[in-house]
Amino acid sequence: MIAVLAIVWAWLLVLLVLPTLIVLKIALSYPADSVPPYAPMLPGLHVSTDAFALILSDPLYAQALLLSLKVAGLSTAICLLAGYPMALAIARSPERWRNLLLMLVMLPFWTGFLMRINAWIGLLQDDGWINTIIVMLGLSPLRLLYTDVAMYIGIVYTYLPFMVLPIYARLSQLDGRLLEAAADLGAPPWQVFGAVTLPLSLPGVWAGVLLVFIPAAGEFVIPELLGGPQAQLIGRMLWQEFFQNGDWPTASAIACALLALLLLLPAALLRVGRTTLSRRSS
Amino acid sequence: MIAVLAIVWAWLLVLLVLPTLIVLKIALSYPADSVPPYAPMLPGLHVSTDAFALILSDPLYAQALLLSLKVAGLSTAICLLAGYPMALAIARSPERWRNLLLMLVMLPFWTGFLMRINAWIGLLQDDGWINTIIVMLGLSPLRLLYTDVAMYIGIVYTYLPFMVLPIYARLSQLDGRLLEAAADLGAPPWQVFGAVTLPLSLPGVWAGVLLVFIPAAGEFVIPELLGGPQAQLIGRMLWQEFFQNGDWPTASAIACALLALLLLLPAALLRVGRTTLSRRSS
Amino acid sequence: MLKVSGLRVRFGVTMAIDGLDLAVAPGELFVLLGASGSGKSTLLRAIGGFVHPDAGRIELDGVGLAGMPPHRRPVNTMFQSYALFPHMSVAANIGFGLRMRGLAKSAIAARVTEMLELVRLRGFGTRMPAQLSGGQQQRVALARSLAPRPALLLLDEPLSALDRNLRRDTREELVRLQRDLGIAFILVTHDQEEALTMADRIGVMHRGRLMQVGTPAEVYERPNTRFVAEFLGAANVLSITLRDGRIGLSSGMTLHIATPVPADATWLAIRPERVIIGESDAPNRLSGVVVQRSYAGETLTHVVRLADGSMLRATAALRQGLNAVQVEIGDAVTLSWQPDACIVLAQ
Amino acid sequence: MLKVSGLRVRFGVTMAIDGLDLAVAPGELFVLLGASGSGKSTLLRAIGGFVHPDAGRIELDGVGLAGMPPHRRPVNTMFQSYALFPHMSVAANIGFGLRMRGLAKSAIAARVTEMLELVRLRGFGTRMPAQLSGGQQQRVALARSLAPRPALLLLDEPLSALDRNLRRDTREELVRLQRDLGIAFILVTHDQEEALTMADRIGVMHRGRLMQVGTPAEVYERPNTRFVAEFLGAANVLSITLRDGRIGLSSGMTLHIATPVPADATWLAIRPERVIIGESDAPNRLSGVVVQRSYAGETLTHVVRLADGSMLRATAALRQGLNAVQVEIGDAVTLSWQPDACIVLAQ
Repeated sequence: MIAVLAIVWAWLLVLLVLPTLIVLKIALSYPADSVPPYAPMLPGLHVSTDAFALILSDPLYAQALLLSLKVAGLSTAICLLAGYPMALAIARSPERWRNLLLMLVMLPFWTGFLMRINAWIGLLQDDGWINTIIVMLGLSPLRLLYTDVAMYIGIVYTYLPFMVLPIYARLSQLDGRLLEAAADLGAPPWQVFGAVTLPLSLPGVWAGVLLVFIPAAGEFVIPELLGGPQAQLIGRMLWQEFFQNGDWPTASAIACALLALLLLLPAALLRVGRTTLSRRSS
Repeated sequence: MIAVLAIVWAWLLVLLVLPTLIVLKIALSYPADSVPPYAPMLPGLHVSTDAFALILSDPLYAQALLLSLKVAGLSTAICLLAGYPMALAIARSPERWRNLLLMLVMLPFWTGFLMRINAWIGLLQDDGWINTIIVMLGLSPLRLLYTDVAMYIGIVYTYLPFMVLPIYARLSQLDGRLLEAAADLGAPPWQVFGAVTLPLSLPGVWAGVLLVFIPAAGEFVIPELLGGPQAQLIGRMLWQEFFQNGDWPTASAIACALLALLLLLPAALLRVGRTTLSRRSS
Repeated sequence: MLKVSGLRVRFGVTMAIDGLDLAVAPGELFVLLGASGSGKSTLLRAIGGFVHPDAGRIELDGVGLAGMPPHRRPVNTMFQSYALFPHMSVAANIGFGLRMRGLAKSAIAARVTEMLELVRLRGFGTRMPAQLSGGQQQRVALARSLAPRPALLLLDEPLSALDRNLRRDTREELVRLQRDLGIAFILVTHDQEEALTMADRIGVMHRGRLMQVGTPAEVYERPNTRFVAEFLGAANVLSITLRDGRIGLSSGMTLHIATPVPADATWLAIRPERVIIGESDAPNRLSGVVVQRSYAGETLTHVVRLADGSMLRATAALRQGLNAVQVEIGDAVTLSWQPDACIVLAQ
Repeated sequence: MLKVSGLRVRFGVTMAIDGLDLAVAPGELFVLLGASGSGKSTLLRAIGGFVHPDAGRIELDGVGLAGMPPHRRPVNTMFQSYALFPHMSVAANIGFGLRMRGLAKSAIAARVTEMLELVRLRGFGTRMPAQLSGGQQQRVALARSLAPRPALLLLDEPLSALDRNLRRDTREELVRLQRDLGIAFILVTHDQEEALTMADRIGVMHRGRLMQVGTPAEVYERPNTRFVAEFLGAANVLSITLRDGRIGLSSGMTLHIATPVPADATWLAIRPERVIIGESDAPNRLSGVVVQRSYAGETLTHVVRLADGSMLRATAALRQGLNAVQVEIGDAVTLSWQPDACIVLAQ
């Protein structure tokens, strides 16, 4: 048993932690005009903090980071507002429907990321379906594609399943007798929800928030394909440094900064969650 | 309650099913040199089955599909072999470690997709870390990057969490007394595993297999960035039709074919699972 | 005050409650006794509003409850395994029903303190349910359901999760509380001893029907069916034949009974504690051989094989201890019982 | 055959088993009786090999079991709530232990059929556990643990998941089976009645120790501590004082007892069924007022308040039915008991 555990820890280390360390290592190396575009440093140890100095000194990066957090935050909020009722409805559905409904929720995940974006472009573009309907109603067409609206739609649509699933998992485990007890003691349905269902599903909500917020904060493809040019998110800058500028150390430094931020965030959220809970119960 | 359910069904329809229908619709339209590159057809109804005819007649597509299924199948098998012991070890770990271990498993998901691929390129390239070590040991360097090996590593690494999590969820619910009962009746540890643990975790295994196989079958970025040019997978062809050839109807037809195949697959797997189970129990 | 008439509840193809009538008086402690699946919990849930009857009426103080949602009914339930809110303190649990009624904070606090005193949990208000023992949780659940002063309290197996010794003590406490408060209780249980010791009246349920309703002594001493006789305590059941208006056993013996013989008499039931081994003046007499004995501390039960092969159990209280008992396994003994120990049953 | 000596099991800071010695004879039905948390299940798990003792020895037929993993021990366990394999048929469950021993298929099939007959489940081999009733599952679990012919069978609360009436029947069946097979059983329960009626010997556990070991009559009639007296059945406990080598109650009355007076006598325990209300020739007499009565069908218990305010319970078997009882609440009565009903306890 102990041997198995040791093997698995080693496995986790090699497969999961090592790549992260490599990114950190690239962030600390000199850029170079070679392939790959950074000076290898395994034999010697020439550490450069230039990349970190750059992203700390140039306000562009900080602005992009803040914008990313804002976009991720708003997307997470929309996912939560849309996903919670879906999770609740699935959990309350007859047993035999639930798997079908869960599969439907997972459907976007199966149709291929690119095709989904493709479909949304078809819907949102200037002479797309939505505008065609608007024009048929006698109104003037809207600019939708390459705006923030399109970007949010894309992000919410992509990450919604990650919000629905953990909340559903929690709600489906909720003891139905607690709901009956609340109703029995005089709570109308909306109070049963507020006093029992919601507080007991909070762990699922926090899980969903993390699962949506974290990848959304690093998102680069959706802003690139659906968003406007003004949406300079941190993930997009990373992409540009990586592919367009070929500056791997800077790209890696951005990735490290983002990862550090995202590792701190769950701890902060957890503390907020605990405080909320203990305030409730006192 | 019924009203809420109706709203949620409508929501599912609009958000999830509609985009899929749009893809189908694009697949059935004529290509055009406009933006977007297909003839709009909302007002009239000019259906073209050219795109489907093309992908059915040209053996290139069928070959790509078969290759994709092979790559996805092999990747899924590797994920299963690597992920099952991880899930088991996490489920057997002391309660207080489990969340930390699960977070470690999720780590690749958080570090940003691009950065992970980036790290693997650094590891696998001709003068990368692995080859540096090989050369230091006095051996001749290996070609790793832009080969099938690199592609499999990338896919396994990316999708491993989706295999570990459902298996873990199942194993953590396993009644420990069943394991004790088996040991009590004379089963040594490996027989306890084979006779009780494994069969009772099969639903988690099937879920993990689906969650890895389906996106892996449509994968296009990892083969593009890590794999060799001979890895003509269906997702990659879709990407090419979409971005390089601008042939949206064909790209959409490919997506539809893939989706249809992947919707049939769970049903087939489910049947296999049931047959296996009922054969065991008789 | 509570009146149930013609109630029917169907789950799919099974009739959970099959045409049931019941009246519970104000201040009464009514016990619904039945095995699992007999429909007793379903009846409770129908009164609480969690199950919708297919037919029949439920009236409380003359007001029909049909169509009234659970949160409007002036009835509270103490749920099996308590259903305490795990994220609320003991005080918040007890005060929940009062908050829902919109009482002032000070009134709620006063009532919560009062209820904590009532169930002897003073000072436990800030604890969380998970920090309490099973017996303490049971008392919190009771306090929570009593706090809103219900007209009728429904208790679903309130003692089943407790240890045996604690259960015995809690039983008496619950009865005392009910007497003091004067609130009508309907208590569901599958435990006959619980029903007999606690109830003002017992309703024995079986397959969605009330087989018999009566005081504990009525249902125990004068059960109306073989089912009730065997469900409430142990019973020796022998088949009988009618000859010239008198009852005979298969052994040929003619019975002396204290009541008129019903025309459709089929079974004779005798409680084991009414059967005397050895010397007695009782007119009903049989002989047999002791084949087994079972010691239960308070009592000793002998199993006696009769001449025709059937078994009869005789239970004696051990007023003098086990050493005073002279009967051994293998002994030939005479069994006897009084006419009023005979329970003659039609079905 | 089983010999446990000096056993200690520590969980963190708590001593689950605290220096325990026990010997179980071949073919004996030994019952471990205790409340939850008394350590009785831990002892069973230590014998089964699922808990590692911190000190002490466990020997079976002279062979030490220390360090032997569960699957090597010639001991089987019937787990509480059965732990049937949900993905295997009844036959596969029962045959599991035989497959693990590498028996031939035909031998397994024959033994499975034999076990199905033994527990009266012929024809149920192809069912899945979820398709069985609770009583049937219990019998499958029993058959599964008996199939490999263990030298010793451990049963962890084997009847606790059954309905009360089914429990009573199953009890006798289990004892009969044990007698027929001649296999030693160690049965864990928290139910005193179960222990008294089933056991050859009872070990009463409390806080990781065996408080008393003896036959049912020994532990019931001659408990060695106040704890055992109160845990096994109801007991009236009065504090006593020693005067000139004789025992006095707080009321001043001097007791007649049947045994020599121990020097450290502190408590007097009397079983309620040994207390007589009204006429008797017993030399120990007190008077009081009836304040409560509790009907249990078979018996009627009167609670009597004595002059000094303490309560005494007197339980009488209802040999003549409830109507024959003359005593009412409020009556002044005389209570009496024989010298041999006095249980004098030091602690």
